[in-house]
Amino acid sequence: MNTIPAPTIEYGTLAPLLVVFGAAIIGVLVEALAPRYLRKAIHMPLTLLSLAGAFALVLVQVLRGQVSTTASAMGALAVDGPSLFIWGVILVLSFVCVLLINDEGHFVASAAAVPGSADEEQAESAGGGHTEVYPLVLFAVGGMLLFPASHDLLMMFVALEVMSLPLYLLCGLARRRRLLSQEASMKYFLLGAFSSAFFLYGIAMVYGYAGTVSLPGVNEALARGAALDPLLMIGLALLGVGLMFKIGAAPFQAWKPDVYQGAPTPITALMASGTLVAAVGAVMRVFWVGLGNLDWNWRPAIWGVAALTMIVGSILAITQTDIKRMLAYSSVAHAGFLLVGVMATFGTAEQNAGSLKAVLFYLAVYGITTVGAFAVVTLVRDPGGEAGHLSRWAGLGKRAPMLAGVFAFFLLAFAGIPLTSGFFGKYAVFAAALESGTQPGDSMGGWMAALVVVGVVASAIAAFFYVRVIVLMFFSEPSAEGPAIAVPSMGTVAVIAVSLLVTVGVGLYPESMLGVADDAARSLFIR
Amino acid sequence: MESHIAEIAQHTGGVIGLSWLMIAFPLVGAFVLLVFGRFTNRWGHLLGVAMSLASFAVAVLAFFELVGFGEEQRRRAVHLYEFIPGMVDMGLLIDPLSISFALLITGVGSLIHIYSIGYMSHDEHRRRFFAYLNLFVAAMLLLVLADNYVGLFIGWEGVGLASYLLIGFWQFKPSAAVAAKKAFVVNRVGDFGLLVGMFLIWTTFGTLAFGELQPITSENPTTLAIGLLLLLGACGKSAQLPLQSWLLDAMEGPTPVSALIHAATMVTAGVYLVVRSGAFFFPEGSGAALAVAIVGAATLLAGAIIGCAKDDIKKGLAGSTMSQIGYMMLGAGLGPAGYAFAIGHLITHGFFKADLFLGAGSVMHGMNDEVDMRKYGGLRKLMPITFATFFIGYLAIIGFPLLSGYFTKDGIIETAVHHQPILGWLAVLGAGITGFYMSRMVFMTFFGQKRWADDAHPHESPSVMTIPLMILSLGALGLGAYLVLSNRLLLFLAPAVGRPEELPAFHFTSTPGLATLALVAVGAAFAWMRYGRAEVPSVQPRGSFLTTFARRDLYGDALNESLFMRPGQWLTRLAVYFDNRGIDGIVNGLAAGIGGSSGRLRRIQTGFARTYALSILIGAALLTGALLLVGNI
Amino acid sequence: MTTHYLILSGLLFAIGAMGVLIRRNAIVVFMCVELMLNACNLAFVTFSRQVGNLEGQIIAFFVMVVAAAEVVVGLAIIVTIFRTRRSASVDDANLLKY
Amino acid sequence: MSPWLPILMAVPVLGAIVVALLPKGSDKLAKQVTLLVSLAVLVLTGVMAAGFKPDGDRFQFVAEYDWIPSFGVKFGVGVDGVALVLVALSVVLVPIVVLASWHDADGVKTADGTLITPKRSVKTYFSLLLVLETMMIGVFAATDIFLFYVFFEAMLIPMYFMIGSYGGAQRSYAAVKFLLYSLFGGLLMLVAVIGLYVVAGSKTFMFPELVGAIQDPAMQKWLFGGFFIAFAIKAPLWPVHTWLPDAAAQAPAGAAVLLVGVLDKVGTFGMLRFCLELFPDAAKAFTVPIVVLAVISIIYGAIVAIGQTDMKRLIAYTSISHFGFIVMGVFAMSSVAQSGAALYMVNHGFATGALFLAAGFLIARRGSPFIGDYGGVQKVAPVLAGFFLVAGLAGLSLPGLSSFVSEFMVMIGTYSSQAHGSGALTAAAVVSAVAVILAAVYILWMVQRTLNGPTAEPVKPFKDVNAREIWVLAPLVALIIGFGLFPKPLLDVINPSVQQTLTNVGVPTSTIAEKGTGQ
Repeated sequence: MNTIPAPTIEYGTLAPLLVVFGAAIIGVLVEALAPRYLRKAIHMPLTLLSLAGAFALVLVQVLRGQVSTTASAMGALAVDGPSLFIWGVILVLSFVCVLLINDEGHFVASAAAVPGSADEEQAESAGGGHTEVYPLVLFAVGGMLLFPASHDLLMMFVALEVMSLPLYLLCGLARRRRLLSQEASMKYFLLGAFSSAFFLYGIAMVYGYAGTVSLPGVNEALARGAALDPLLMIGLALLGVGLMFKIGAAPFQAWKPDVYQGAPTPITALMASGTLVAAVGAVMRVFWVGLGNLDWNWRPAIWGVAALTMIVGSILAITQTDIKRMLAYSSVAHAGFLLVGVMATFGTAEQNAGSLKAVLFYLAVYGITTVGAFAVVTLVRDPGGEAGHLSRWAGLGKRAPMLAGVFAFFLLAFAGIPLTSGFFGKYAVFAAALESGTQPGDSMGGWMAALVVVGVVASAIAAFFYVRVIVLMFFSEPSAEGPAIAVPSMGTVAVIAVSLLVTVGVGLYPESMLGVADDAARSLFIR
Repeated sequence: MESHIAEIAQHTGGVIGLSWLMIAFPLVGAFVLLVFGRFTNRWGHLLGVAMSLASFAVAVLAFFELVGFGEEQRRRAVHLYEFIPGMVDMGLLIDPLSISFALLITGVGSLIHIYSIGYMSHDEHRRRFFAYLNLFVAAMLLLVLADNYVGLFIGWEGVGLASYLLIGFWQFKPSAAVAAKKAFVVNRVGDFGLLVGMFLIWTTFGTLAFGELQPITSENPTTLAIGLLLLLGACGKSAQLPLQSWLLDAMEGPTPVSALIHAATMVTAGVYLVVRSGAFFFPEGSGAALAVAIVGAATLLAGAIIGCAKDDIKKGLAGSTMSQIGYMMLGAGLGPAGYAFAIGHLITHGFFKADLFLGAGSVMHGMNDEVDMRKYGGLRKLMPITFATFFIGYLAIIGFPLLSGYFTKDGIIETAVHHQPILGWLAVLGAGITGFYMSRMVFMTFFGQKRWADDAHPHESPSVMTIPLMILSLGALGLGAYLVLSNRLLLFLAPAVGRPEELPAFHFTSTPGLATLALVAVGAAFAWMRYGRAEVPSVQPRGSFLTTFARRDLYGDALNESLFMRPGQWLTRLAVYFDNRGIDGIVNGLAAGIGGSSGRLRRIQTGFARTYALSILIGAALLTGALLLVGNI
Repeated sequence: MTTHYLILSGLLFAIGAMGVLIRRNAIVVFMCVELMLNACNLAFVTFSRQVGNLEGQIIAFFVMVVAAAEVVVGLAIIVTIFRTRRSASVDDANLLKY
Repeated sequence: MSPWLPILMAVPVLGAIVVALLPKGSDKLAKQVTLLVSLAVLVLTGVMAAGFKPDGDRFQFVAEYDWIPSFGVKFGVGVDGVALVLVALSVVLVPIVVLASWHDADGVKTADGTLITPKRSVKTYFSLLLVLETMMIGVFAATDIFLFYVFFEAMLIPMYFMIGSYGGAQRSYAAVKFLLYSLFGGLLMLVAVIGLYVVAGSKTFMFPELVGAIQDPAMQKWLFGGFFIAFAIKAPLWPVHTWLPDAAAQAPAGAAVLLVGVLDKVGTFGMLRFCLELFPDAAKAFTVPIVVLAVISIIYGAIVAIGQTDMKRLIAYTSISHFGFIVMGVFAMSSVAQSGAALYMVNHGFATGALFLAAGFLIARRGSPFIGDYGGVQKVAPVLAGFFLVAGLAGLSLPGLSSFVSEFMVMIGTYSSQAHGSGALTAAAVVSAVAVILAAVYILWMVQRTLNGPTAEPVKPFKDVNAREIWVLAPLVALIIGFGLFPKPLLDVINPSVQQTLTNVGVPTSTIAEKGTGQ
């Protein structure tokens, strides 16, 4: 009679996760039990508190120096330095996104109601909006936390779904332009499900090769296995498809513009920041931890993906006419830049920590700038909702100089102009990539330099469309009846202010953020 | 020891030590007049004259101090300051050559300043005129006094600037503006030569100071190249072929300007340059010297021919100036033997040509600024002083015996016949032509019937104008004899430019001299027949092919236009087109290309979810393929 | 012989993928995705047998649960969009493009 | 550690913050504060420069603070002679530009009252100007290459806004072109900067420590390329020059002065300091092709300038020609030419500054940059015409004016350079000397058509210069004439650092005058 050994769960280490998920479940209960008029009043503090609490718990772990060096939860999760850093970033990003979400008017009162029908009017008049947004966001955030911390592929798949499913729904909840929102939701869902099937099949292949889905286990199997099994290669490719889809790398980027454009802007902000951070974290973990011994095989392929992503993202963004769509393509391009960092692996742990630091830093600064940019987008409104079309932004610099100035600053940060945080992010990954290319005996040397040059060219092209928006805002005469500038709520003001402060502050003195990223990266991923 | 050039001695005290004041006085004058502008309107011209006279006074004192030194001590260097550290020290070289020029410049310059008080009295911008004149004097003095090529060049361009400003003084006339620009640009062609010449001097000898260059006796390719480049510079400034075309147009400037700059001083700068560099780059009998002589001979003929056909009195005189400077260049191309005559002619020419120009100005002053000689005639009675002084100048320039021009020009001709017979005889021919065109000018202006318009009231000029004329005509009378007889000038200049192996003696009855006189007489007689005795038509007759040739300045402008200006304009247009469409076209095309590909690529994003799924599938296939491929390598 | 199962699994996966590409009806497309997931399950179970541990089988159960959750979310989305557009064709939803 | 340079950099940026925070409607105060701040910086720089010892250490007033230890980046500043004169150039030009731009943002009216540019934010303009000043000082003073790069790129932004917001009709096209061109070059340089750091492996960006760090010739060439392309775009060198005429023509005159007078100098300064000293072998290997490009720039810029119809474009093309001279001097590998090039950077700033500003005053009166719209200005505004003429003469390098000395030194130094045999460089110098003729053509052709001739009808109501405009132009003209006659103070400062550069490049420099070999 075999007894099943009781699993050991490191509650202290996993506390941030538990807090978020717990709050999410409480949120569901609130939806079920609390009266409609009370729900928001309960949800908002609950959500914010849980996120803040989780962040505090992350901080406690870091400050106490208790970063675990072994896998937790029976080898299912790895709450190592990078994970904690990513968690911290995601929690901050989602906290500010929740502040945006909290703003009135972004979400439909009743998603089920047909637009323009009596049902909708009734739901509108009942007020309150869709309060299930909050628990959905918490679930998604929980998934985001789980995703990069997964220590085995199964966990990763589950995390992927936990992260994605609420987002599919959230995308469809925009109050204005319902058709677009629903379409975004459906496309995201179908394509997400499609790609996660690939991911899953990839897991199956890898499992078939290695006999395990634990990442270190896979890596060990790779070290042992002499022959390069086609099974493994296919599995690897399919795993890659799932991950690349999530970060929106070309040629898997197609969903991004549509979804970013259609989704309610606070959710777009969450996806563009939190999801990207989580997904890149997961990519790093899979490729560095799980496939570290195979880097000679995957680096050329990722080289192509990274180059293609940067170029496609930059070029396609040029002719966009919708601000959110443009930012979506910008996000594609940035995914490419991040992949350049992902490729910067070395032989030694110390050097790897340098590359890891670069990517982590990039994620943090890019995420916060992105949220700020989308927060500005929420404020520029037409009667029918946000003024998405770029022509409506013409002359904004005269109408609302502060707002336009802040947005211009975010755009410059995206473009990587020095004295903004974005510059140091870009610098960090390019430097890491070049450094990894000059290792003795590294035949990727020239290739890495070439990739960086491609990245630089893409940056120059990308600068064009960022600059184009600035031209529109500042150098064009305002149209006769321009968009209204919504009076921002305290929350939105706070979001923009925080983003701006971080973008400026890190731009002037990146050392503090770099130091944190460095500490996080130094412990490296648990293997 | 072929060249006998004295060593340069450093000098700190005395008037020579203060010789920078010569430059400073007029410079201060120009500065005050320009900067304080309208405030100086009432007394500006007086300041200008005073500064010029002060400069003259310094020059005279410096001259006497210099003469006080022994012959071998007569090259005094005054160090001013370090200009380009390690390369050029700015300093002045006071030697017989430069002091001669300084005396001429400040002396004649002062007279012309005084004359201008009267001539420009009705011009509202008289103060500015004097500022420019002062600026010119300062620059010209720097040109001749500087002890190195860079200082010379600064003065060189400074006089170019003053010339530009003064030719274009009546800039509201488009013709004046064009003439000013043309003068400057053509001069710049010469400057190109001078500049490259300096590069070569520096590269070869490591110095640009006159005092550090060594006289040479034989030529090598480098010095030949330097010589030819300097000659190009000299041609520009001295209006020698092929860069002569600007001088005739330069007559757009007020007449005192023509007298001072385009006759007496600035245009002789080329001669100065050649003589100053003579020992270093134009040794006697060298190719470079021969080139100088050839250019001089060619120009003296060309200028004379042009002078024959001009009805504009100033242009006629301008042609004559070209021609006379041709003589000087010819002299300067003959080595130390010719230098003294060249400089002598330069000095006497300074007097008589200034006299002639100012006389012409006096005529114009009385004739409502009419310049067409066909509208003159019979003025000798109405303007007796002008006539008398002009006539002395006339006699001097045609080489009437015993007047200034006789001695100096004859010296050049004789030396030329001796050294370069062909060129020498061409110079004789030129003298004959001079006799013709100058006589023509005198007859058309002062003799014959009056042909002027009814509204003209010819009258004698005020004494502020006539007194300078009288002084100048005195110079035209006797200076030549003083300088040439007993080789006074030659011996004076010797420490600076060297002396010929045997001193020339002046023969009153040499063959070339007599031939010259004969030809001049023929020319003058011919002119009398055509313009003195015969009626002068007041409208220009068509004239023969040759006349047209001369009237068109020997087609020099036409040549320049078809060789340089039109191709230049085409080149410019082509370059602008290339820049806008070619280079910028590529840049904009690249941008448009990226934009266009973006516009096309975004069509791939069809909006159909199934297409997106297909792209994922294709991506998956590609990724798999890539990995399998890499795995198998 | 596990290879046969794997081939079957591959075929199922391919059929599912092709279905996603070919079919217009959102429900059918979604069913095809489910088919792909089940193909994965088959592969997991087969590999589990092949490599001799139970992980694959356990994973299959997880996948089923996830698939069920996906169904809930998916159907909700599809139903909403059907209510608005009166069409369940994925091709009709193409306002967002270029 | 000397606090001078950090203070110099801090004062303008603090001033910019003050100006930006002034309450609404205090435009006049904003201008006064800006002028005051820029004058204060000028005075401070003067005091600092007085303490510079030409024969002392190469870098003086050195200050080093840790900035980003993780990247090995320091906030390292210090000036050598060349940097010092360029800093001085910047701080001299800024107050002049402030005065010149006094009304540029107020909405410019022509003499007959038509509005050329509408009213725009005055405070923004002047705070941008002050921010730019900080960056200009920083870029020349940076001894840390990363810091240099940061300023090199960041400078684009205030200038971008100054062109784009305050410029002429085509301003946004010009601004974007300017930004993208420069950014592209800058990004290539970024790759090279990283490459330098990585390959040198010394974990520092400090310039003195990186001199001689790269030995591999092939690597030198790659990195040199990255730096050089960035600097060539900035300078700008043919064929990557086409952004300059657009930017300069569209920018308000003051911004154009800073753009052409200072910002572009960063390119030639960078070539002199970084391209040469960090990658001496590559620099020597590429000397001839680069000098060829420089000569093409000289002649081509001059020819295209002749054909321009727009004054500001014309001036821009003349600058392209002049930058050709500077680049030629930098790469001629002789100390005379290099000193000349460094001196040229300063002189060109004054000369072109004066020309742009005088042209700007003309344009502000007439409302048109087209030469054909003028005529006879001399008659109605003689003083302005005089300034314009002097500035133009400085532009054609008239001896006695400052640009002549530098142009002469560049040409003669190139001609006599012993590098590469002498053939190629000698020929280059001779060909470039043709530009003295072309320069006369383009300047005087413009002068003739604008100042001379009968006064055009729209020109008649022109007023002559007012006191403000005199205060703008007179100092520049004084500097042009002063340094034209007495360039020694600048050269004394420049020469030692040029010697140092050439020593690092490995060119023998016995004396400034490579005395001729004699014949």
